[in-house]
Amino acid sequence: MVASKDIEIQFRSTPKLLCDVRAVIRSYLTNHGVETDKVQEVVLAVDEACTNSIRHAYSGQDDKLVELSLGSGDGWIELELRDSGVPAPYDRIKRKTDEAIAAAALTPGGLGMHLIYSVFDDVTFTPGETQGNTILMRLRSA
Amino acid sequence: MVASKDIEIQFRSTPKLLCDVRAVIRSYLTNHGVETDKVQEVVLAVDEACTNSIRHAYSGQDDKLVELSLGSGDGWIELELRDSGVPAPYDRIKRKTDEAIAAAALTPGGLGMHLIYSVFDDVTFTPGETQGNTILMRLRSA
Amino acid sequence: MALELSQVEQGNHCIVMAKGEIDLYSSPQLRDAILKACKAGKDKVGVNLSEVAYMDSSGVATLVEGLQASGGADSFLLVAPSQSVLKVLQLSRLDSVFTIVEQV
Amino acid sequence: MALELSQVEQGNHCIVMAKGEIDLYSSPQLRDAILKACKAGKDKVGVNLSEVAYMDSSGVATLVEGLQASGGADSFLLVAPSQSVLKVLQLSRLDSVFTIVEQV
Ligand SMILES: Nc1ncnc2c1ncn2[C@@H]1O[C@H](COP(=O)(O)OP(=O)(O)O)[C@@H](O)[C@H]1O
Ligand SMILES: Nc1ncnc2c1ncn2[C@@H]1O[C@H](COP(=O)(O)OP(=O)(O)O)[C@@H](O)[C@H]1O
Repeated sequence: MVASKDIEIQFRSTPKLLCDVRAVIRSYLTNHGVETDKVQEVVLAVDEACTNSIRHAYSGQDDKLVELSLGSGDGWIELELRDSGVPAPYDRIKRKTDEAIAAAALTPGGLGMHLIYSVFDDVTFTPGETQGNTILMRLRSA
Repeated sequence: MVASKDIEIQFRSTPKLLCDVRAVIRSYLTNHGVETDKVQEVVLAVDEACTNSIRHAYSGQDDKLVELSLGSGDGWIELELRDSGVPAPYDRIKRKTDEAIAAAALTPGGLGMHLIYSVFDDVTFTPGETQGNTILMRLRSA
Repeated sequence: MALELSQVEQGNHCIVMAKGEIDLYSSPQLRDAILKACKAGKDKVGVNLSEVAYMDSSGVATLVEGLQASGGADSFLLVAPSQSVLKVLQLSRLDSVFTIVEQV
Repeated sequence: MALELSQVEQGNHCIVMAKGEIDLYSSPQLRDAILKACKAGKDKVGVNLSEVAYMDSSGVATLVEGLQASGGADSFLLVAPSQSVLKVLQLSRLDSVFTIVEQV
Protein backbone atom coordinates (compact mmCIF):
# COMPACT_ATOMS: atom_id res chain seq x y z
CA MET A 1 0.00 0.00 0.00
CA VAL A 2 1.07 3.52 -0.68
CA ALA A 3 -1.54 5.33 1.44
CA SER A 4 -1.23 5.22 5.22
CA LYS A 5 -2.97 2.18 6.64
CA ASP A 6 -5.94 2.79 8.94
CA ILE A 7 -7.48 -0.63 9.45
CA GLU A 8 -6.47 -4.21 8.83
CA ILE A 9 -9.03 -7.00 9.03
CA GLN A 10 -7.93 -10.61 9.16
CA PHE A 11 -10.75 -13.09 8.79
CA ARG A 12 -11.22 -16.80 8.57
CA SER A 13 -11.83 -18.01 5.00
CA THR A 14 -15.50 -18.77 5.50
CA PRO A 15 -18.36 -17.21 3.49
CA LYS A 16 -20.16 -16.71 6.80
CA LEU A 17 -17.95 -13.73 7.66
CA LEU A 18 -18.19 -11.90 4.32
CA CYS A 19 -21.16 -9.93 5.59
CA ASP A 20 -19.13 -8.53 8.51
CA VAL A 21 -16.28 -7.62 6.18
CA ARG A 22 -18.72 -5.78 3.91
CA ALA A 23 -20.01 -3.85 6.93
CA VAL A 24 -16.61 -2.41 7.75
CA ILE A 25 -15.79 -1.57 4.11
CA ARG A 26 -19.17 0.16 3.74
CA SER A 27 -18.59 2.17 6.91
CA TYR A 28 -15.01 3.15 6.02
CA LEU A 29 -15.91 4.36 2.53
CA THR A 30 -18.98 6.26 3.71
CA ASN A 31 -16.90 7.98 6.41
CA HIS A 32 -14.38 8.89 3.73
CA GLY A 33 -17.00 10.75 1.72
CA VAL A 34 -17.56 8.18 -1.04
CA GLU A 35 -21.07 8.46 -2.50
CA THR A 36 -23.65 5.78 -1.72
CA ASP A 37 -23.76 4.44 -5.29
CA LYS A 38 -20.01 4.10 -5.50
CA VAL A 39 -19.87 2.57 -2.01
CA GLN A 40 -22.24 -0.16 -3.22
CA GLU A 41 -20.08 -0.92 -6.24
CA VAL A 42 -16.84 -1.00 -4.26
CA VAL A 43 -18.35 -3.25 -1.59
CA LEU A 44 -19.52 -5.60 -4.35
CA ALA A 45 -16.14 -5.67 -6.06
CA VAL A 46 -14.16 -6.29 -2.86
CA ASP A 47 -16.65 -8.97 -1.83
CA GLU A 48 -15.98 -10.67 -5.19
CA ALA A 49 -12.25 -10.53 -4.49
CA CYS A 50 -12.76 -12.06 -1.02
CA THR A 51 -15.02 -14.71 -2.53
CA ASN A 52 -12.26 -15.55 -5.03
CA SER A 53 -9.72 -16.03 -2.24
CA ILE A 54 -12.09 -18.41 -0.47
CA ARG A 55 -13.20 -20.34 -3.57
CA HIS A 56 -10.12 -20.33 -5.76
CA ALA A 57 -7.05 -19.71 -3.59
CA TYR A 58 -8.29 -21.89 -0.71
CA SER A 59 -10.68 -24.19 -2.67
CA GLY A 60 -13.32 -23.57 -0.03
CA GLN A 61 -11.23 -24.57 3.02
CA ASP A 62 -12.68 -22.47 5.81
CA ASP A 63 -9.77 -22.41 8.26
CA LYS A 64 -7.35 -20.23 6.28
CA LEU A 65 -6.72 -16.51 6.66
CA VAL A 66 -7.75 -13.63 4.38
CA GLU A 67 -6.42 -10.13 5.12
CA LEU A 68 -7.81 -6.81 4.02
CA SER A 69 -6.12 -3.46 4.65
CA LEU A 70 -7.89 -0.13 4.33
CA GLY A 71 -6.01 3.11 4.01
CA SER A 72 -6.20 6.58 2.55
CA GLY A 73 -4.04 9.54 1.75
CA ASP A 74 -2.73 11.65 -1.12
CA GLY A 75 -6.13 11.71 -2.80
CA TRP A 76 -6.50 7.93 -2.86
CA ILE A 77 -8.45 5.34 -0.92
CA GLU A 78 -6.69 1.98 -1.03
CA LEU A 79 -7.90 -1.51 -0.25
CA GLU A 80 -5.42 -4.36 -0.31
CA LEU A 81 -6.54 -7.97 -0.10
CA ARG A 82 -4.14 -10.82 0.62
CA ASP A 83 -4.53 -14.57 0.80
CA SER A 84 -1.87 -17.25 1.16
CA GLY A 85 -3.50 -19.87 -1.05
CA VAL A 86 -2.90 -21.03 -4.62
CA PRO A 87 -1.70 -18.16 -6.84
CA ALA A 88 -4.11 -17.15 -9.60
CA PRO A 89 -3.10 -18.09 -13.17
CA TYR A 90 -2.08 -14.84 -14.81
CA ASP A 91 -4.30 -15.21 -17.87
CA ARG A 92 -7.41 -15.59 -15.70
CA ILE A 93 -6.91 -12.34 -13.86
CA LYS A 94 -5.68 -9.95 -16.51
CA ARG A 95 -7.94 -7.15 -17.67
CA LYS A 96 -10.12 -8.34 -20.55
CA THR A 97 -10.83 -6.48 -23.76
CA ASP A 98 -14.37 -5.26 -24.38
CA GLU A 99 -14.86 -7.95 -27.04
CA ALA A 100 -13.83 -10.72 -24.69
CA ILE A 101 -16.24 -9.36 -22.08
CA ALA A 102 -19.12 -9.18 -24.55
CA ALA A 103 -18.42 -12.74 -25.74
CA ALA A 104 -18.44 -14.06 -22.19
CA ALA A 105 -21.44 -12.01 -21.09
CA LEU A 106 -24.02 -14.75 -21.11
CA THR A 107 -22.13 -17.26 -19.02
CA PRO A 108 -22.20 -16.87 -15.29
CA GLY A 109 -18.70 -16.78 -13.81
CA GLY A 110 -15.79 -14.61 -14.79
CA LEU A 111 -17.70 -11.61 -13.49
CA GLY A 112 -15.58 -10.90 -10.43
CA MET A 113 -12.38 -9.68 -12.08
CA HIS A 114 -14.40 -7.64 -14.59
CA LEU A 115 -16.17 -5.90 -11.72
CA ILE A 116 -12.95 -5.23 -9.87
CA TYR A 117 -11.35 -3.67 -12.94
CA SER A 118 -14.40 -1.54 -13.74
CA VAL A 119 -15.09 -0.21 -10.24
CA PHE A 120 -11.57 0.86 -9.26
CA ASP A 121 -9.36 3.53 -10.80
CA ASP A 122 -6.27 1.39 -10.44
CA VAL A 123 -5.88 -2.36 -9.82
CA THR A 124 -2.70 -4.38 -9.33
CA PHE A 125 -3.18 -8.13 -8.97
CA THR A 126 0.05 -9.84 -7.89
CA PRO A 127 -0.15 -13.63 -7.66
CA GLY A 128 2.75 -14.99 -5.56
CA GLU A 129 5.57 -16.98 -7.19
CA THR A 130 4.61 -20.13 -5.34
CA GLN A 131 1.97 -19.06 -2.86
CA GLY A 132 -0.61 -16.39 -2.18
CA ASN A 133 -2.26 -13.47 -3.93
CA THR A 134 -2.24 -9.73 -3.33
CA ILE A 135 -4.72 -7.38 -4.97
CA LEU A 136 -4.26 -3.67 -4.50
CA MET A 137 -7.44 -1.79 -5.42
CA ARG A 138 -7.26 2.01 -5.55
CA LEU A 139 -9.95 4.62 -5.75
CA ARG A 140 -9.49 8.34 -6.34
CA SER A 141 -11.09 10.13 -3.41
CA ALA A 142 -13.00 13.39 -3.44
CA MET B 1 -9.39 -16.22 23.78
CA VAL B 2 -11.01 -19.56 24.38
CA ALA B 3 -13.50 -19.55 21.50
CA SER B 4 -12.20 -19.99 17.96
CA LYS B 5 -11.22 -16.69 16.43
CA ASP B 6 -13.18 -15.53 13.38
CA ILE B 7 -12.04 -11.96 12.79
CA GLU B 8 -9.25 -9.76 14.01
CA ILE B 9 -9.33 -6.02 13.41
CA GLN B 10 -6.24 -3.91 13.89
CA PHE B 11 -6.87 -0.20 13.75
CA ARG B 12 -4.94 2.99 14.21
CA SER B 13 -5.60 4.66 17.57
CA THR B 14 -7.69 7.50 16.19
CA PRO B 15 -11.30 8.25 17.22
CA LYS B 16 -12.06 8.67 13.52
CA LEU B 17 -12.07 4.90 13.01
CA LEU B 18 -14.27 3.95 15.98
CA CYS B 19 -17.34 4.16 13.77
CA ASP B 20 -15.96 1.52 11.39
CA VAL B 21 -15.04 -0.74 14.30
CA ARG B 22 -18.57 -0.44 15.66
CA ALA B 23 -19.93 -1.41 12.23
CA VAL B 24 -18.11 -4.74 12.21
CA ILE B 25 -19.00 -5.55 15.83
CA ARG B 26 -22.65 -4.74 15.12
CA SER B 27 -22.64 -6.97 12.05
CA TYR B 28 -20.86 -9.88 13.75
CA LEU B 29 -23.19 -9.92 16.75
CA THR B 30 -26.32 -9.60 14.63
CA ASN B 31 -25.17 -12.48 12.43
CA HIS B 32 -24.58 -14.51 15.58
CA GLY B 33 -28.19 -14.14 16.64
CA VAL B 34 -27.73 -11.53 19.38
CA GLU B 35 -30.88 -9.42 19.83
CA THR B 36 -30.89 -5.81 18.66
CA ASP B 37 -31.08 -4.36 22.18
CA LYS B 38 -28.17 -6.42 23.41
CA VAL B 39 -26.18 -5.64 20.24
CA GLN B 40 -26.54 -1.93 21.03
CA GLU B 41 -25.28 -2.41 24.57
CA VAL B 42 -22.33 -4.54 23.54
CA VAL B 43 -21.33 -2.10 20.79
CA LEU B 44 -21.45 0.71 23.34
CA ALA B 45 -19.37 -1.18 25.91
CA VAL B 46 -16.69 -2.24 23.40
CA ASP B 47 -16.57 1.29 22.01
CA GLU B 48 -15.91 2.52 25.58
CA ALA B 49 -13.07 0.02 25.88
CA CYS B 50 -11.58 1.20 22.55
CA THR B 51 -11.99 4.80 23.66
CA ASN B 52 -10.09 3.97 26.87
CA SER B 53 -7.19 2.49 24.89
CA ILE B 54 -6.98 5.65 22.81
CA ARG B 55 -7.42 8.12 25.67
CA HIS B 56 -5.73 6.41 28.59
CA ALA B 57 -3.28 3.82 27.24
CA TYR B 58 -2.09 6.00 24.36
CA SER B 59 -2.91 9.47 25.83
CA GLY B 60 -4.54 10.38 22.54
CA GLN B 61 -1.59 9.57 20.26
CA ASP B 62 -3.23 8.57 17.00
CA ASP B 63 -0.48 6.47 15.41
CA LYS B 64 -0.58 3.46 17.73
CA LEU B 65 -2.34 0.15 17.19
CA VAL B 66 -5.49 -1.23 18.82
CA GLU B 67 -6.49 -4.84 18.14
CA LEU B 68 -9.88 -6.45 18.51
CA SER B 69 -10.54 -10.16 18.04
CA LEU B 70 -14.01 -11.62 17.56
CA GLY B 71 -14.73 -15.27 18.07
CA SER B 72 -17.42 -17.70 19.09
CA GLY B 73 -17.89 -21.28 20.15
CA ASP B 74 -19.01 -23.47 23.05
CA GLY B 75 -21.98 -21.23 23.75
CA TRP B 76 -19.91 -18.06 24.07
CA ILE B 77 -19.22 -15.02 21.93
CA GLU B 78 -15.87 -13.50 22.82
CA LEU B 79 -14.37 -10.10 22.10
CA GLU B 80 -10.80 -9.42 23.07
CA LEU B 81 -9.30 -5.95 22.91
CA ARG B 82 -5.59 -5.29 23.13
CA ASP B 83 -3.48 -2.17 23.21
CA SER B 84 0.26 -1.78 23.83
CA GLY B 85 0.10 1.48 25.76
CA VAL B 86 0.33 2.35 29.46
CA PRO B 87 -1.15 -0.41 31.62
CA ALA B 88 -4.30 0.56 33.56
CA PRO B 89 -3.91 1.00 37.35
CA TYR B 90 -5.61 -2.02 38.86
CA ASP B 91 -7.83 -0.04 41.25
CA ARG B 92 -9.30 1.98 38.38
CA ILE B 93 -10.49 -1.04 36.44
CA LYS B 94 -11.75 -3.42 39.09
CA ARG B 95 -15.47 -4.08 39.33
CA LYS B 96 -17.08 -1.52 41.64
CA THR B 97 -19.59 -2.23 44.37
CA ASP B 98 -23.13 -0.90 43.93
CA GLU B 99 -22.51 1.73 46.60
CA ALA B 100 -19.39 3.01 44.88
CA ILE B 101 -21.33 3.22 41.61
CA ALA B 102 -24.21 5.13 43.20
CA ALA B 103 -21.79 7.55 44.85
CA ALA B 104 -20.04 8.26 41.56
CA ALA B 105 -23.25 8.43 39.54
CA LEU B 106 -23.46 12.17 39.11
CA THR B 107 -19.95 12.76 37.86
CA PRO B 108 -19.25 12.14 34.23
CA GLY B 109 -16.35 9.75 33.69
CA GLY B 110 -15.83 6.34 35.22
CA LEU B 111 -18.76 5.09 33.18
CA GLY B 112 -16.85 2.92 30.73
CA MET B 113 -15.69 0.14 33.03
CA HIS B 114 -19.11 0.05 34.71
CA LEU B 115 -20.75 -0.44 31.33
CA ILE B 116 -18.31 -3.15 30.33
CA TYR B 117 -18.91 -5.08 33.55
CA SER B 118 -22.69 -4.73 33.33
CA VAL B 119 -23.11 -5.68 29.66
CA PHE B 120 -20.93 -8.81 29.54
CA ASP B 121 -21.38 -12.11 31.36
CA ASP B 122 -17.68 -12.40 32.02
CA VAL B 123 -14.89 -9.80 31.87
CA THR B 124 -11.15 -10.26 32.44
CA PHE B 125 -9.07 -7.09 32.32
CA THR B 126 -5.34 -7.87 32.31
CA PRO B 127 -3.06 -4.83 32.39
CA GLY B 128 0.47 -5.79 31.29
CA GLU B 129 3.36 -5.85 33.78
CA THR B 130 5.10 -2.98 32.06
CA GLN B 131 3.15 -2.40 28.86
CA GLY B 132 -0.24 -2.90 27.27
CA ASN B 133 -3.74 -3.98 28.24
CA THR B 134 -5.89 -6.95 27.32
CA ILE B 135 -9.62 -7.07 28.01
CA LEU B 136 -11.47 -10.30 27.34
CA MET B 137 -15.22 -9.68 27.19
CA ARG B 138 -17.49 -12.73 27.01
CA LEU B 139 -21.15 -13.07 26.24
CA ARG B 140 -23.29 -16.19 26.56
CA SER B 141 -24.81 -16.85 23.16
CA ALA B 142 -28.27 -18.19 22.36
CA MET C 1 -27.95 -9.58 7.87
CA ALA C 2 -29.01 -13.13 7.10
CA LEU C 3 -31.20 -14.22 4.18
CA GLU C 4 -34.83 -15.02 4.95
CA LEU C 5 -36.72 -17.13 2.43
CA SER C 6 -40.35 -18.13 2.11
CA GLN C 7 -42.60 -19.59 -0.58
CA VAL C 8 -45.93 -18.15 -1.70
CA GLU C 9 -48.31 -19.71 -4.25
CA GLN C 10 -50.33 -17.25 -6.29
CA GLY C 11 -52.53 -18.47 -9.16
CA ASN C 12 -50.27 -20.34 -11.57
CA HIS C 13 -47.13 -18.86 -9.97
CA CYS C 14 -44.90 -20.19 -7.25
CA ILE C 15 -42.98 -17.26 -5.75
CA VAL C 16 -39.84 -17.39 -3.63
CA MET C 17 -39.77 -14.34 -1.35
CA ALA C 18 -36.19 -13.35 -0.49
CA LYS C 19 -35.23 -10.83 2.17
CA GLY C 20 -31.72 -9.83 3.26
CA GLU C 21 -28.32 -10.35 1.66
CA ILE C 22 -27.43 -12.88 -1.05
CA ASP C 23 -23.74 -13.81 -1.10
CA LEU C 24 -21.48 -16.86 -1.22
CA TYR C 25 -22.81 -17.84 2.21
CA SER C 26 -26.52 -17.52 1.58
CA SER C 27 -26.86 -18.27 -2.15
CA PRO C 28 -27.00 -22.07 -1.58
CA GLN C 29 -30.13 -21.44 0.53
CA LEU C 30 -31.63 -19.41 -2.32
CA ARG C 31 -30.72 -22.20 -4.74
CA ASP C 32 -32.58 -24.78 -2.62
CA ALA C 33 -35.61 -22.51 -2.34
CA ILE C 34 -35.73 -21.95 -6.12
CA LEU C 35 -35.34 -25.66 -6.93
CA LYS C 36 -38.14 -26.44 -4.47
CA ALA C 37 -40.37 -23.83 -6.14
CA CYS C 38 -39.60 -25.41 -9.54
CA LYS C 39 -41.06 -28.66 -8.22
CA ALA C 40 -44.25 -27.06 -6.91
CA GLY C 41 -46.09 -27.93 -10.12
CA LYS C 42 -46.97 -24.36 -11.13
CA ASP C 43 -46.54 -22.89 -14.65
CA LYS C 44 -44.21 -20.16 -13.55
CA VAL C 45 -41.58 -19.64 -10.89
CA GLY C 46 -40.87 -16.16 -9.54
CA VAL C 47 -38.23 -14.80 -7.21
CA ASN C 48 -39.28 -11.68 -5.38
CA LEU C 49 -36.14 -9.61 -4.83
CA SER C 50 -37.71 -6.38 -3.58
CA GLU C 51 -36.22 -6.75 -0.11
CA VAL C 52 -32.78 -7.91 -1.12
CA ALA C 53 -30.37 -5.26 0.13
CA TYR C 54 -27.28 -6.89 -1.35
CA MET C 55 -26.52 -9.49 -4.03
CA ASP C 56 -23.17 -10.59 -5.45
CA SER C 57 -22.21 -12.71 -8.45
CA SER C 58 -22.89 -15.96 -6.63
CA GLY C 59 -26.47 -14.72 -6.40
CA VAL C 60 -26.47 -13.94 -10.13
CA ALA C 61 -25.15 -17.43 -10.86
CA THR C 62 -27.90 -18.92 -8.69
CA LEU C 63 -30.57 -17.01 -10.60
CA VAL C 64 -29.10 -18.21 -13.92
CA GLU C 65 -29.28 -21.74 -12.58
CA GLY C 66 -32.92 -21.17 -11.61
CA LEU C 67 -33.63 -19.86 -15.12
CA GLN C 68 -32.24 -23.08 -16.56
CA ALA C 69 -33.94 -25.38 -14.04
CA SER C 70 -37.36 -23.81 -14.59
CA GLY C 71 -37.22 -24.09 -18.38
CA GLY C 72 -36.27 -20.56 -19.49
CA ALA C 73 -37.21 -16.92 -19.43
CA ASP C 74 -40.92 -17.55 -20.14
CA SER C 75 -41.37 -19.52 -16.97
CA PHE C 76 -38.88 -17.79 -14.65
CA LEU C 77 -39.57 -14.29 -13.39
CA LEU C 78 -37.60 -11.84 -11.30
CA VAL C 79 -40.20 -9.89 -9.35
CA ALA C 80 -39.62 -6.26 -8.30
CA PRO C 81 -35.83 -6.47 -7.95
CA SER C 82 -34.38 -3.84 -5.61
CA GLN C 83 -32.14 -1.12 -6.97
CA SER C 84 -29.00 -2.93 -5.78
CA VAL C 85 -30.07 -6.22 -7.41
CA LEU C 86 -30.80 -4.41 -10.69
CA LYS C 87 -27.36 -2.86 -10.56
CA VAL C 88 -25.60 -6.23 -10.22
CA LEU C 89 -27.67 -7.66 -13.07
CA GLN C 90 -26.68 -4.68 -15.22
CA LEU C 91 -23.01 -4.88 -14.24
CA SER C 92 -23.05 -8.56 -15.19
CA ARG C 93 -24.87 -7.69 -18.44
CA LEU C 94 -27.48 -10.30 -17.61
CA ASP C 95 -30.45 -7.97 -17.11
CA SER C 96 -31.75 -8.67 -20.62
CA VAL C 97 -31.58 -12.43 -20.12
CA PHE C 98 -34.15 -12.41 -17.35
CA THR C 99 -37.83 -11.56 -17.46
CA ILE C 100 -38.21 -8.77 -14.93
CA VAL C 101 -41.70 -7.83 -13.75
CA GLU C 102 -42.86 -5.30 -11.19
CA GLN C 103 -45.56 -7.59 -9.81
CA VAL C 104 -47.37 -10.87 -10.49
CA MET D 1 -21.98 7.95 9.77
CA ALA D 2 -20.74 11.42 10.60
CA LEU D 3 -22.43 13.89 12.91
CA GLU D 4 -24.40 16.73 11.30
CA LEU D 5 -25.15 19.76 13.45
CA SER D 6 -27.26 22.84 12.90
CA GLN D 7 -28.72 25.62 15.03
CA VAL D 8 -32.37 26.69 15.09
CA GLU D 9 -33.81 29.62 17.06
CA GLN D 10 -37.37 29.15 18.24
CA GLY D 11 -38.98 31.77 20.52
CA ASN D 12 -36.79 32.02 23.61
CA HIS D 13 -34.99 28.77 22.77
CA CYS D 14 -31.80 28.14 20.88
CA ILE D 15 -31.82 24.54 19.68
CA VAL D 16 -28.87 22.46 18.46
CA MET D 17 -30.12 19.85 15.99
CA ALA D 18 -27.87 16.76 16.01
CA LYS D 19 -28.03 13.95 13.46
CA GLY D 20 -25.76 10.91 13.25
CA GLU D 21 -23.38 9.32 15.74
CA ILE D 22 -21.86 10.99 18.80
CA ASP D 23 -18.59 9.41 19.90
CA LEU D 24 -15.05 10.38 20.90
CA TYR D 25 -14.51 11.65 17.35
CA SER D 26 -17.62 13.77 16.96
CA SER D 27 -18.37 14.93 20.53
CA PRO D 28 -15.95 17.90 20.30
CA GLN D 29 -18.09 19.16 17.40
CA LEU D 30 -21.22 18.80 19.53
CA ARG D 31 -19.45 20.62 22.37
CA ASP D 32 -18.66 23.58 20.10
CA ALA D 33 -22.24 23.68 18.82
CA ILE D 34 -23.67 23.68 22.36
CA LEU D 35 -21.29 26.40 23.59
CA LYS D 36 -22.20 28.50 20.57
CA ALA D 37 -25.91 28.04 21.35
CA CYS D 38 -25.25 29.11 24.96
CA LYS D 39 -23.96 32.40 23.61
CA ALA D 40 -26.96 33.05 21.36
CA GLY D 41 -28.61 35.17 24.06
CA LYS D 42 -31.75 33.02 24.44
CA ASP D 43 -33.27 31.96 27.80
CA LYS D 44 -32.96 28.26 27.09
CA VAL D 45 -30.65 25.97 25.19
CA GLY D 46 -31.95 22.70 23.76
CA VAL D 47 -30.23 19.78 22.08
CA ASN D 48 -32.47 17.85 19.73
CA LEU D 49 -31.30 14.22 19.84
CA SER D 50 -34.15 12.59 17.93
CA GLU D 51 -31.91 11.63 15.01
CA VAL D 52 -28.91 10.48 16.99
CA ALA D 53 -28.45 6.80 16.16
CA TYR D 54 -25.57 6.27 18.56
CA MET D 55 -24.10 8.06 21.56
CA ASP D 56 -21.33 6.96 23.92
CA SER D 57 -20.10 8.27 27.27
CA SER D 58 -18.07 11.06 25.65
CA GLY D 59 -21.43 12.31 24.37
CA VAL D 60 -22.90 12.06 27.87
CA ALA D 61 -19.93 14.00 29.28
CA THR D 62 -20.46 16.67 26.60
CA LEU D 63 -24.13 17.03 27.54
CA VAL D 64 -23.17 17.35 31.24
CA GLU D 65 -20.76 20.08 30.23
CA GLY D 66 -23.54 21.82 28.30
CA LEU D 67 -25.79 21.59 31.36
CA GLN D 68 -23.15 23.35 33.42
CA ALA D 69 -22.30 25.95 30.78
CA SER D 70 -25.94 26.92 30.26
CA GLY D 71 -26.66 27.39 33.96
CA GLY D 72 -28.45 24.17 34.94
CA ALA D 73 -31.41 21.92 34.27
CA ASP D 74 -33.92 24.78 34.03
CA SER D 75 -32.18 26.31 31.07
CA PHE D 76 -30.80 23.20 29.33
CA LEU D 77 -33.17 20.79 27.60
CA LEU D 78 -32.69 17.47 25.87
CA VAL D 79 -35.30 17.40 23.14
CA ALA D 80 -36.87 14.13 21.94
CA PRO D 81 -33.86 11.90 22.62
CA SER D 82 -33.81 8.75 20.49
CA GLN D 83 -34.21 5.35 22.11
CA SER D 84 -30.46 4.69 21.98
CA VAL D 85 -29.64 8.05 23.57
CA LEU D 86 -32.16 7.41 26.35
CA LYS D 87 -30.55 4.04 26.98
CA VAL D 88 -27.07 5.53 27.43
CA LEU D 89 -28.45 8.19 29.79
CA GLN D 90 -30.14 5.45 31.82
CA LEU D 91 -27.05 3.24 31.85
CA SER D 92 -25.04 6.21 33.10
CA ARG D 93 -27.80 6.98 35.67
CA LEU D 94 -27.89 10.55 34.45
CA ASP D 95 -31.39 10.53 32.95
CA SER D 96 -32.83 12.22 36.06
CA VAL D 97 -30.22 14.97 35.98
CA PHE D 98 -31.40 16.31 32.64
CA THR D 99 -34.67 17.95 31.70
CA ILE D 100 -36.01 15.81 28.90
CA VAL D 101 -38.86 17.14 26.77
CA GLU D 102 -40.62 15.68 23.76
CA GLN D 103 -40.84 19.02 21.94
CA VAL D 104 -40.28 22.74 22.43
N1 LIG E 1 -7.57 -14.97 -5.05
C1 LIG E 1 -7.49 -15.83 -6.09
N2 LIG E 1 -6.80 -16.97 -5.97
C2 LIG E 1 -6.69 -17.84 -7.00
N3 LIG E 1 -7.28 -17.66 -8.20
C3 LIG E 1 -7.98 -16.53 -8.38
C4 LIG E 1 -8.13 -15.57 -7.35
N4 LIG E 1 -8.87 -14.56 -7.85
C5 LIG E 1 -9.18 -14.88 -9.11
N5 LIG E 1 -8.64 -16.08 -9.46
C6 LIG E 1 -8.73 -16.75 -10.78
O1 LIG E 1 -9.33 -15.85 -11.70
C7 LIG E 1 -10.49 -16.44 -12.29
C8 LIG E 1 -11.51 -15.38 -12.63
O2 LIG E 1 -12.14 -14.88 -11.46
P1 LIG E 1 -13.55 -14.17 -11.55
O3 LIG E 1 -13.49 -13.16 -12.64
O4 LIG E 1 -13.91 -13.67 -10.20
O5 LIG E 1 -14.57 -15.29 -12.01
P2 LIG E 1 -15.03 -16.64 -11.30
O6 LIG E 1 -14.65 -16.55 -9.87
O7 LIG E 1 -16.49 -16.69 -11.50
O8 LIG E 1 -14.30 -17.73 -12.04
C9 LIG E 1 -10.94 -17.49 -11.32
O9 LIG E 1 -11.69 -18.50 -11.93
C10 LIG E 1 -9.61 -17.98 -10.76
O10 LIG E 1 -9.03 -18.93 -11.63
N1 LIG F 1 -6.99 0.58 28.09
C1 LIG F 1 -6.67 1.29 29.19
N2 LIG F 1 -5.41 1.76 29.38
C2 LIG F 1 -5.08 2.48 30.45
N3 LIG F 1 -5.93 2.79 31.44
C3 LIG F 1 -7.21 2.37 31.33
C4 LIG F 1 -7.65 1.62 30.21
N4 LIG F 1 -8.95 1.35 30.39
C5 LIG F 1 -9.31 1.91 31.55
N5 LIG F 1 -8.27 2.53 32.13
C6 LIG F 1 -8.25 3.23 33.43
O1 LIG F 1 -9.48 2.99 34.09
C7 LIG F 1 -10.13 4.23 34.39
C8 LIG F 1 -11.64 4.07 34.35
O2 LIG F 1 -12.09 3.97 33.02
P1 LIG F 1 -13.61 4.29 32.66
O3 LIG F 1 -14.49 3.57 33.63
O4 LIG F 1 -13.83 4.00 31.24
O5 LIG F 1 -13.77 5.85 32.95
P2 LIG F 1 -13.09 7.12 32.28
O6 LIG F 1 -12.49 6.67 30.96
O7 LIG F 1 -14.21 8.07 32.07
O8 LIG F 1 -12.06 7.58 33.27
C9 LIG F 1 -9.57 5.24 33.44
O9 LIG F 1 -9.65 6.55 33.92
C10 LIG F 1 -8.12 4.75 33.30
O10 LIG F 1 -7.34 5.19 34.38
